[in-house]
Amino acid sequence: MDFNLTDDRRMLADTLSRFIQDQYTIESRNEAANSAIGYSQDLWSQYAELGVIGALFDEENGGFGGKGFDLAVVFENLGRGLVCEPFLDNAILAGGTLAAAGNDAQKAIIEDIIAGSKTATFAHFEPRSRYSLQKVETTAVATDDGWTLNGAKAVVRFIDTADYVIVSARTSNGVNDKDGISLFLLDTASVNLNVNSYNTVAGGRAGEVTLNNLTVSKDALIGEVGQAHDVLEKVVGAGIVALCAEALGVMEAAKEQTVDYIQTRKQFGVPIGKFQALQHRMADILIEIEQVRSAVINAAAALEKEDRVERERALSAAKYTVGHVGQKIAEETIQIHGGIGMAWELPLGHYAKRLVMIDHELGDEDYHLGRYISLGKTLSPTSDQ
Amino acid sequence: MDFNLTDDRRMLADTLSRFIQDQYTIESRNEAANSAIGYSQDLWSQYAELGVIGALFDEENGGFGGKGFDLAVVFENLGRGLVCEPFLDNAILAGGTLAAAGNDAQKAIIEDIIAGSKTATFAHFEPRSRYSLQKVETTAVATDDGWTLNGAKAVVRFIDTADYVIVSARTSNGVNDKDGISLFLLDTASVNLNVNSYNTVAGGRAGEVTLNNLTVSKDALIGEVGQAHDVLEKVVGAGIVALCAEALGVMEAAKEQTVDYIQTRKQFGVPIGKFQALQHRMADILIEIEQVRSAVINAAAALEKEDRVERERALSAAKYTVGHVGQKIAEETIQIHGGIGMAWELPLGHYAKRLVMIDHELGDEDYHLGRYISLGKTLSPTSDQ
Amino acid sequence: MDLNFTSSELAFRDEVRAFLDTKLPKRLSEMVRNGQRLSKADQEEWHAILNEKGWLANHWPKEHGGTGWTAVEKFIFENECALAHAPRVLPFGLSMLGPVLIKYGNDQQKSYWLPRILNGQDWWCQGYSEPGAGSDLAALKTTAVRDGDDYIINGQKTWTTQGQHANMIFCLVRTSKEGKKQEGISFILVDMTTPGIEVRPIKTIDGGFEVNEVFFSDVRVPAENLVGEENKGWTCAKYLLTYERTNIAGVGFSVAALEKLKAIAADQQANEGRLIDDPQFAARLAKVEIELENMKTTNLRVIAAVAGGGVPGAESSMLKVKGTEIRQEITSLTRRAVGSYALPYNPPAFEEGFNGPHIGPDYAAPTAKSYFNNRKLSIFGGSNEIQKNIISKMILGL
Amino acid sequence: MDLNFTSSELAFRDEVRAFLDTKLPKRLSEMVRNGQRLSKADQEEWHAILNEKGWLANHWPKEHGGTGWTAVEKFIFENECALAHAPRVLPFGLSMLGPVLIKYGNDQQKSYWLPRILNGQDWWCQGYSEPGAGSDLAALKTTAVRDGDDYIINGQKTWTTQGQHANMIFCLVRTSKEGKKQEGISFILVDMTTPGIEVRPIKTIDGGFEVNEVFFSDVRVPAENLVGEENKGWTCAKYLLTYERTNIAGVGFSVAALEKLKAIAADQQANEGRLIDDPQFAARLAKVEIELENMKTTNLRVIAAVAGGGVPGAESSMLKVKGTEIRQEITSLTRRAVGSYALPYNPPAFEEGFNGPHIGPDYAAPTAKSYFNNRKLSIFGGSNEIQKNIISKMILGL
Repeated sequence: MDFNLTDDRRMLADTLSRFIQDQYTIESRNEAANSAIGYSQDLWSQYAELGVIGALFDEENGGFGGKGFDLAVVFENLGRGLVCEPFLDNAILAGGTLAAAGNDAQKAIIEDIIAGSKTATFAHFEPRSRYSLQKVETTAVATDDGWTLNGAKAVVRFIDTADYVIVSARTSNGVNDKDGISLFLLDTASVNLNVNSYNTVAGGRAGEVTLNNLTVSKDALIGEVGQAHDVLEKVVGAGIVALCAEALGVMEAAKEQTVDYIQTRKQFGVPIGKFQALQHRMADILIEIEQVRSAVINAAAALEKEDRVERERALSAAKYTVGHVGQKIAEETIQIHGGIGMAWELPLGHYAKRLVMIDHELGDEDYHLGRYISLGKTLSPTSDQ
Repeated sequence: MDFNLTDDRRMLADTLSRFIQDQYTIESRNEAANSAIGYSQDLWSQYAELGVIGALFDEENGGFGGKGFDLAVVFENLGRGLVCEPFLDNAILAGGTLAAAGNDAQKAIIEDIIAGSKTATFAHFEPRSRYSLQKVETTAVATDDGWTLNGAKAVVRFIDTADYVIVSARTSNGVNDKDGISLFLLDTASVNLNVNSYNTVAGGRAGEVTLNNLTVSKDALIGEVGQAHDVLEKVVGAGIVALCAEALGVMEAAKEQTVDYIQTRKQFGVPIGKFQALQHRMADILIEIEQVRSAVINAAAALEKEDRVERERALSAAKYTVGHVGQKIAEETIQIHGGIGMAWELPLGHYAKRLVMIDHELGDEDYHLGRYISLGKTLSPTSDQ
Repeated sequence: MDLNFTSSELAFRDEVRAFLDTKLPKRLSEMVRNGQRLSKADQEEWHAILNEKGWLANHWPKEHGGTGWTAVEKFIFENECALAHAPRVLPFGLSMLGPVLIKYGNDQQKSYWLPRILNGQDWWCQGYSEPGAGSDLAALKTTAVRDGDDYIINGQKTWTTQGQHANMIFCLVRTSKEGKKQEGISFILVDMTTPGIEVRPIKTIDGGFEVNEVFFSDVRVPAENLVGEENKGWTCAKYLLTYERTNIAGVGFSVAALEKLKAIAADQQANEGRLIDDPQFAARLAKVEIELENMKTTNLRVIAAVAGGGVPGAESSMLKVKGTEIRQEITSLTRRAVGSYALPYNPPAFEEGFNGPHIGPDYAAPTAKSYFNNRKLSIFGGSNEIQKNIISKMILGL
Repeated sequence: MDLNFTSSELAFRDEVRAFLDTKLPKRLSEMVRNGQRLSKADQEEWHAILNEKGWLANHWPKEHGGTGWTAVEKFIFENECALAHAPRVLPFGLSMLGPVLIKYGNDQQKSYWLPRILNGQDWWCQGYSEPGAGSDLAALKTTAVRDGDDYIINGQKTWTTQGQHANMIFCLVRTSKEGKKQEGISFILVDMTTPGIEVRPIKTIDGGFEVNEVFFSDVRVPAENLVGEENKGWTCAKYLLTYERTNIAGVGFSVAALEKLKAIAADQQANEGRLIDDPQFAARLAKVEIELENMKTTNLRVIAAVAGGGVPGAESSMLKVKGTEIRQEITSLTRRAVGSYALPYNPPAFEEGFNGPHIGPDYAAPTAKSYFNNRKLSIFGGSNEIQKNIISKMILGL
């Protein structure tokens, strides 16, 4: 049992932490996050140069990490800095899909992703699928030359600037079946996507994608026909570790900002941090964050496990914990700040917004609590530690 | 809209409140509550003389009350005094059943109940029925002379001293059907009940009743064969109003005891009531109790309503609220007291125990939340106030 | 004990409903229902409609142009307005300054300012909080120094809601530094067009502009604008803050918002069937609905106590805390209900007459904005922590 | 980052398991599992078995007869004992007094008292809290006045757990009233058979007798029983209170209790199907299970930090608060799970060898008693409020 990071990871964390601290002010972050493309392409190149993107892929795919704890280290730091650049959808979800199921030609794109020269995104969820992995209404019908896609994809992150988009579609079975889902790699420059794009509440850009008799070639298929569900579960699992670690970093920062504030803000002649009711609420926040940290560690450790139930339960437990605690901390840190916590000018509110919005990505606390319960039904009532 | 009690009810409340204050010390209450019969027969006679039992029945049945608000007024005061005498099972549930469905001969017993000369009890719930009204495994089979009963009844309150017991049994249909339940009135002196009796956690006596080929005469039947469900719902509804009002009284008393304690108890040189963390927790308790009071008012007002969904939703809402808030207040008032809150010698712990145990009678908070949701499914999504 | 309205109260409710039915412009109620931003003109339009009916100043006695309504009638009116998605009546002139002028103003002040509130000539805002004086209001530092027939005001106010639209502001200012901090405060009326006043909008986390900072540099105000005695302004301030607020629990808003939430949850699909039937979501919904059912009665009880001659005082703190918790929980569930469609941020959809394509379902657009904006409910108007201090001291005696 | 135990740690765990498998009497583990009351003899029996193996004093260094285990080994041992339903090792002599004597006792005290703790000759209890000194321990008033070679003790201690079985008590007493209240306190060992000592049991709300009041009237104690310097007892007291407590979170107890709860919920019938499948109950169960999974890792992280040379200090406050919340929630759900069978109060079922008829299912009897008894977890051993004060000051710097 060893809770220390490896030297490599510690060095990466230190480098990344320093870089973020140097590069971002809340103003420059907000400007990039709310810009027409939703992030800073300049910073993105720098992240690539620093090797941060490479840390999210394993050696086989040209990276030097890719394990649960690599993701956790990077994303916790991204969260602390409220970084809005497209790490999750581009590297973890789209890149992860290529790494997991792509053929050699498709995997070649990973190199460009790691280098920062190309970005990809992940168009799986749909207007009526909520957080379900298997509910896919978009269809792909085989033609002589390839496939014809019809359907709609919801809230596809950074679609405006993506060079590639990975689209899931049903090639057989019913709307809610695990079987029969396939994945396709589209080059956004060469297909005519119908996109209605917009900024998002906590920064970053996204769009609604409509596929209207869109034809793609045979070689767009990723992996085996109809067998995408397990790939989706795998990359979304990695996405959950990433998001949970990001949330942990956001919470840490929000806590520190709040502690700083109540140490200096005076009411009735004393710093409000001297009021016991606030002290106890801050102590609760600290305790909850430590539980979140443990949940992230559990999820990161579980990510490479073979046993599906054990792995997916740890992932759902973490996402549930993050959703549940995240809302509490967002609300409490604003409330403890009082009026100033509502001001756009302060970093705090933006951290709070990100924390709440993380619960709307890859399944919220209710979804993952339900999933944790369902997965548990396959276990005997007795569990070993 | 008038939230004042009628003069009659106010007078009753004042009389009852004074009587309880004069008669009970925590020691005498505990002695009676934990005695071999679980209450004081002497006090019971005095309650009868005061007319408190009569207030729980309407004029048609020889009483002078019987409405939701009559029950609420009486039981709130009983709760404040942590009264352990058999008001609920004897008067509200058993007496209420006779009033609702008994024939003239059976109703004649109500006079004795009001006079305090006889007591009855209510044997409906079963070892495997949990809180369900309709799950009845006990059977009654018609014979030439009457009925033969087989089955088991769980936690029948004050069965040791009851002169009568009302037993529900299935005369047709499946174990979980609303139809096919019948009620029987048994004279405990003339039937050979198999009873394993015991004291209960928050005072009062109860017992497990086994019916083993017990034969009863034809005239034991209460109401129509197989039509008991609505009667049960009606009397249990009244029981819910009574229990909720009792809980309100218990909460009020526990709150007052806690306020008194923290005003005098000093730590670090000041009364602990000066610590803001405790102040805010006490303010939360006060707010929750006011919500409980409103829930009790809503339930009492709903009790006589014709519209089943509206009535039963108000009842389930109140029992849910009482269960939810009750546990919180029991735990918080003990915690705020600290070590002394754990001492048998203080009244507080006994109030806390009663509060928690009320959630185990007539359906707990989960049961009633589920019931509230189910009942709501029959409504359109738009509700008027 | 009778929970039903009396027949005359019911008749009044019907009258209010009929009025809202015919006089509340559909354009405005649709904007409110859709969570869209109301302009100054929109709000003035609604004020004028109410004033024409004589129902604008429902907290004032009849002799000053108010309705003279009972607490129950006020509650019914405000509740029905919320249910009908009427715009909010701005409280600054009507519920805050008006009662203070009526109680503490001199005849000239009453006869000049009150009619102007009713007819919309003045748009008032509130100059109470300062950067260093929030919960601890009496710590305020803005000074007013007597100079001949004028006061010279210097300092800064903050969290001034709708101040960007206002031409008048009522302020608490420090006129003396002697004695306890409450003792040197005065209550004064200031024309915002006076030289030396600068209004800077504060952008809030939801991206909106509702509150402002107001800076005073040597602002010259006629001494006749002082309300009540010099250095006795704290009395006015307290009166204003504890002034009977029948609608502080916002029950009507919650009922309207809960209805909308249920409609959304019935439309959204969960894993198996509708979201409204999902066990976890249904439990959340039922819990807040039960809280609201209880709160309706709690609110009516407090009102009945007022109607019976009692003074709500600390009881309104109870309504504030629980009422805002309920409102916030409903906005939180509404955000939760729309799933990933809480993420898009589409400001045009917040504006009247938005015709562009909706992102996801049409009800999704304001959900996140409304959730974050409504965090203010437990902060402004005396934070819930301050309310708990009041409950602890005034009711519990701690 | 590696969450798995090392191979030597795993080997150790297997050794502990094998030991428990063969040496823990079934009679005792059944009593623990069924929530029955252990007598003094039962507890002494288990102590003797552990002492024979050399595993009784797992907080002591080897030279004094302890195990010399690492923090991880201690955790593994305590966790495995809880999972196997072993009786609790009483902490008063072993985890509290022992470390204080080892650090502050003189050679004679060490060589005399430590072996007696191990071989069971002494049963210690703790004389810390007083009626007026609970959370504010330093306010204690019990006095010890020097009289020749003795001290004369007068005063009262309370909440003395298992004091009715003890022959020895270690006390904090006031030997000086000068200076700060912490400064005049001394740490002294008292033979409970000394004339002038009276032990009165305190009945707790669950009907049990675990705690006591201890009265001192002119109790004469040899001055050689003073540990450390006169008036420096606060140092010993603090050392004892913050002494590394690897098992303060009670994870092993929670795991064992959660397993039992799941078995009960699988046996109980809800409205539709098993209770364990009821949506509301399943959600409650899953929430506490997830908290516990998180807490396992939180606990191990703190232990790893200790093993790496860190001192837990305030971190153990975190474990205490969350650990007791989890334990209490599990007992609460267990009570909830049995429905109306939480009501019967049947003391014979709490005693060993109970053969009478069970009331309802056999697991129901101790559920309510255990729920109420375990309210103590968040009160005793430094209330959770005190722990939050510590977190706030020591970690957050407030």
